[in-house]
Amino acid sequence: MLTILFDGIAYGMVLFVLACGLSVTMGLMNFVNLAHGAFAMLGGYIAVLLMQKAGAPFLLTLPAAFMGGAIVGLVLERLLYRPMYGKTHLDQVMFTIGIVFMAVAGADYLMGSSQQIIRLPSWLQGRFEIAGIGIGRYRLFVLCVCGLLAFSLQWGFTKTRFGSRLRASVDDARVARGLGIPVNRLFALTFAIGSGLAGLGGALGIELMGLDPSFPLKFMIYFLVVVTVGGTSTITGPFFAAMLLGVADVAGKYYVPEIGAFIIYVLMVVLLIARPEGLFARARS
Amino acid sequence: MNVRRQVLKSALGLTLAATLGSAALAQDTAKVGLILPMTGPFASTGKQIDAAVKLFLAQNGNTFGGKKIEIILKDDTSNADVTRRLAQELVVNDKVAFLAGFGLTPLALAAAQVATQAKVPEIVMAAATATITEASPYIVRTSFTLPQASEPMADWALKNNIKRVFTVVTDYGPGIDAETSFANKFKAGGGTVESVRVPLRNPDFAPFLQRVADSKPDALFVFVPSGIGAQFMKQYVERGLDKAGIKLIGPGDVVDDDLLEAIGDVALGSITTHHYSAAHDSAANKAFVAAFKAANNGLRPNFMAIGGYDGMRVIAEALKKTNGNTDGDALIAAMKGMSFESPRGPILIDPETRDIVQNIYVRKTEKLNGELFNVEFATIPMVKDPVKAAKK
Amino acid sequence: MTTLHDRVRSSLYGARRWHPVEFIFWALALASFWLFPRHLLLMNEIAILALFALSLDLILGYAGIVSLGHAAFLGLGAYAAGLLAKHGIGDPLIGLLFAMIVSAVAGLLASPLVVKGNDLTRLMVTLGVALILHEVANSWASLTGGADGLQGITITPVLGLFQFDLFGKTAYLYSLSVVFVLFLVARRLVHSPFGLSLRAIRDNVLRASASGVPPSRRLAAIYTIAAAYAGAAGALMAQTTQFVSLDVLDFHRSADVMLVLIIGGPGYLYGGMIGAVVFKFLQDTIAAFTPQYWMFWIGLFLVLFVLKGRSLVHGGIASLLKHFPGLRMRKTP
Amino acid sequence: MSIVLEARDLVKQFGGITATDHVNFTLEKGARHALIGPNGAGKTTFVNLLTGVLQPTAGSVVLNGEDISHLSREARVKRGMARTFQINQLFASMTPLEMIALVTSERLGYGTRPFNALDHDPLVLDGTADIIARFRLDDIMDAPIASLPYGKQRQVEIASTFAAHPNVLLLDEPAAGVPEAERRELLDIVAALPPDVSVVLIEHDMDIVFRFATRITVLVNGRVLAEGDPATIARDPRVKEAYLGEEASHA
Repeated sequence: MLTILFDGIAYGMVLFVLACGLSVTMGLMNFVNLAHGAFAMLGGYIAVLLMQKAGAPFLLTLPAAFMGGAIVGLVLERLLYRPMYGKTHLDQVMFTIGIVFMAVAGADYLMGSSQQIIRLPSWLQGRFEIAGIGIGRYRLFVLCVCGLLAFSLQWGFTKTRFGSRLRASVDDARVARGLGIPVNRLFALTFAIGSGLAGLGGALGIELMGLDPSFPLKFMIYFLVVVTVGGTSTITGPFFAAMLLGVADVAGKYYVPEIGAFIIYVLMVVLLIARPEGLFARARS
Repeated sequence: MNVRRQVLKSALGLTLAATLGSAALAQDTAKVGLILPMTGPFASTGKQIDAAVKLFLAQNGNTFGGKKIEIILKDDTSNADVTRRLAQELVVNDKVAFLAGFGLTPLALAAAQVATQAKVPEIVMAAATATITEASPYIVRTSFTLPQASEPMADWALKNNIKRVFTVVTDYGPGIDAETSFANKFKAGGGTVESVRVPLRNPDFAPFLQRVADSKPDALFVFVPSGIGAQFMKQYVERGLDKAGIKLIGPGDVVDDDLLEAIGDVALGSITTHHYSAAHDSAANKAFVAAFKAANNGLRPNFMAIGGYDGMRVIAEALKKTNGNTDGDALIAAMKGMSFESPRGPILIDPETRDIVQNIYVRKTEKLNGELFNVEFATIPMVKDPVKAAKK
Repeated sequence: MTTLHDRVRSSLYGARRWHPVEFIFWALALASFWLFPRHLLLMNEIAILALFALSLDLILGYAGIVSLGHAAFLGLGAYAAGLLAKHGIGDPLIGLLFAMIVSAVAGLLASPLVVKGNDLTRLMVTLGVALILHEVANSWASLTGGADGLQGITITPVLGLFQFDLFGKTAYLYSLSVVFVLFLVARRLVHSPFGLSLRAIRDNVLRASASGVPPSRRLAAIYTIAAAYAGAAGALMAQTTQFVSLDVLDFHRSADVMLVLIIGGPGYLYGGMIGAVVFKFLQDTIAAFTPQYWMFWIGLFLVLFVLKGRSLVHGGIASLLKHFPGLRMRKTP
Repeated sequence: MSIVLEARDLVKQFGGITATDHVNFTLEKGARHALIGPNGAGKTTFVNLLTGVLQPTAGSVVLNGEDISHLSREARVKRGMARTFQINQLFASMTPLEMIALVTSERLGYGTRPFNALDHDPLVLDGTADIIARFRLDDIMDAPIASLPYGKQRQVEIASTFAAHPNVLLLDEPAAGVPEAERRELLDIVAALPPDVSVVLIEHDMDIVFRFATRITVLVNGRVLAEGDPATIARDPRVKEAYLGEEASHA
């Protein structure tokens, strides 16, 4: 029982790292980025390549996956995404679906269509038991890394100057501009960090979620659920949404495997109907 | 990657040649419409079969019974509607004498009606749900059926002191086939079974494996499509099920030869029952494996490849028997009861069901010369598909 | 006064008048039957996709409802028609009607979820509903055949006369007729007071309700109608292929149809049809070149289209249409 | 004179802020009733409460003797209350003709008829032509609304509102943003509204207010500060202080 809770939280943590960038960019620019998963996939493949071809240790691939996602995010933001901000949600959806399609086919071409497999260092393999709770070492590791990240993100978002400027811009970009906040630069940076986090999440998630070219499509719904349920103006909203989702998904599959696959969708639709503005979003007048 | 490019190139070449040559050689050619998933999650199935088909033609020439065989390869992206249209177009526009390939059960079923309506033999080289051959009197199968591979597992388990089994299967036709055939046989022999089904697009096996861990059975019976076998095996080990003494058993899909190296040592010791292993000990198989590897950059043939290879042989032999008559009924009649020695061992096309009858081997995953193989250690000779056998 | 009265009448009539180009369009669609006898199956798919896109156009182009899950109704219609045929009622027209009713009921039930809320909520809810249906169809294998698809569908000849053949002759003509009839209905619909009120809601909800238009009810109505149209497309699919697979509910169906409509341009009924021709043609051509990676090219096409090409393509269509008052292209919401 | 519209103890709170504070208001038949007050006095909020754009926290709205507090916006329109908005709310993709035809067909209850043709119905044609003639829109009736100059758009806004044949018309700053040159024409139109239509006019421009109004209500901080005929209001020192004082400080 507690093992399931633990697994669910670890799973939710990865989801959070994968999706939190999306939620901030969505809030900041009101931009629907369905291609977020492509950055995650990129991070995953970077990790795989580094380990398989260059023999890099697993821990080293994590920052590399972050940087890879961030750099590509920065470049794409500048070149492709920026012209899209003024367009309708529909255009943004079409545009980012296009990117997803390209990423999926491109990954298939470059990396092959099969599931990628990495070998974890031995100290991350296996599991141990504390008071009857079976704890996978790797899941514990993921939990620690992601927990730390969530904590520092929350700190950065609420306590630093960057964070306060960001929050001001999310609230009202026009006013923020008027106050002399360089919203565009702020956004480029946020986008890069968000994409980097996605990349990191992709690398961390290989063991838990697998990695193949269909990754961005397969997990799109998960990211969107985290964001729509968690709202787009805080870090804590998506965090709790991701935890909720992770635990509900894992527990649902454990206890009622017959309908396990439905739980996430039903959860999303019900929550959206009940709280169309997101579970943790502030009420906007 | 090179393999990929080569395959692509040759596929294109063949298609091109086929379209160009079709008009001139219509009289003396027998076209084979090969429909495979060349893209998408099941692309490896397509690649293996395509390579095996080419290998067969390269080894045996391409003229049988006076007819030159021409392959028209089409990618159905493992989408059943596309399969259906491609089959129809191949029949109507290209006038193919055979439809072949079919990577997954729904794809094979989608073409069944076309085969019936057009009276064109449909050679199923991969899909493995038991009922497929009942969908059309023109279907002949050269792969295997899951009950065929799963039932012997139940016998083996009972004999080897396994009393409680937890089954984990992917929730679609073949998985359900594997689960029910195994469970029925196992329960009939006095064992107890618990079951759980995993959604097809499932990212994380953790909750399902946790159930297995909590239940502490003697063995875990698993069927997942070969592509995600690796993921499953790793989580099985991560969760410590191997150390808890829970044996991994099942039909051979999870330890697919094609992926075994990538799965790694976690696969060691798995007991599986299947119809083909690249390590099958026979002269025919050694030659087949060597030739296949040589032609495909060292790619190891798996059970998909053998289905494609023998499928081509069935087509070739049928054409020989009919002396090049491409009438569908004549071809089917020629295929019924056909038997020969395949690299996998002796096989027979059941004259009643048009399904394949073959040896099922019990294998253990071991390391040979530093490579992982499924080493056969027991044989159940000439197994018929138990589902159709039971219906009679 | 009489002159103004007449001007008002002729102006309102002008907006719904049939233009020669429209006759040519449909004549070409019919002529294709003889012009491309080798491609009847593909053309049948185009016709069905066009109907599906027409359905999306009704809600997106005219009422401004964005949807990422329109395949839900396509799939429902396909399964409804398929199941009816499987259980003994193989008449295609009855099946068509049944599928439309089933989808319409589903549309009506789902409409409260989409009539309220902003674009983003709508996108998510529609996506979620479609995914749920996909899972239901997958899990309820005893009814739907699950991932193996629905087998054993036998469709009797259309009107008892025209048997569905392997060449797709009957299939194409049957689909084209259904598409044409439903198009006529849709055309009438969008030029009616009801259709005008939908455009009012799309343009400005605040003003629409201040003009006496009840937005929720009208949106629910058009959503229901569009669902029936999508259901009809699904029925055509099931009947002409005599097979239903889980794929009809897949996400890519919803994405594709959106793409189709966006290519052709929403809000003038022909967008979905033109888009369907372009899309299938692209898909077939590209897939012939690089069977593995056609998805890449379609993605690239999308990206370029949204970034630059839309004004190009639609500018072209729009300037063409400028000469035809009845076919004015509407701006996307 | 009979009362056509009445607000009883109307309260609207946004979080902690009370935007409308126990407002009582009556509109008499045929009146030209101006609603004035400094910026942020809650005039538009009040109109939004009357028309159902906002739901009141407490209190009720009575139209022609019927409590309409819980009716939808469109139901209120059907009962004869129509409004213009401070910022034009138009149907960008339509022509003035289409917009007016739409409102007319909705007034006639044709909106649920999916197969009618607009040009076949004499009632729609008469109603539409009547409004177009009355508001002198015949020369621009086929131009896309989005392409019209602001003053003309304003005219279309008022005309289309009027096409609903309201007996209570709420005009929220009808002249706002209209250039001086086009203003006259617009004011003539307002002046020419039939006498049996009761009008509530929100306006900043005191010239317009005193030219049209037969009665004036002054709102300050969400409360009614004063009410009376124009002469009384003009003399009221509290109004001068609260309202004109603010105007003065602005200038």
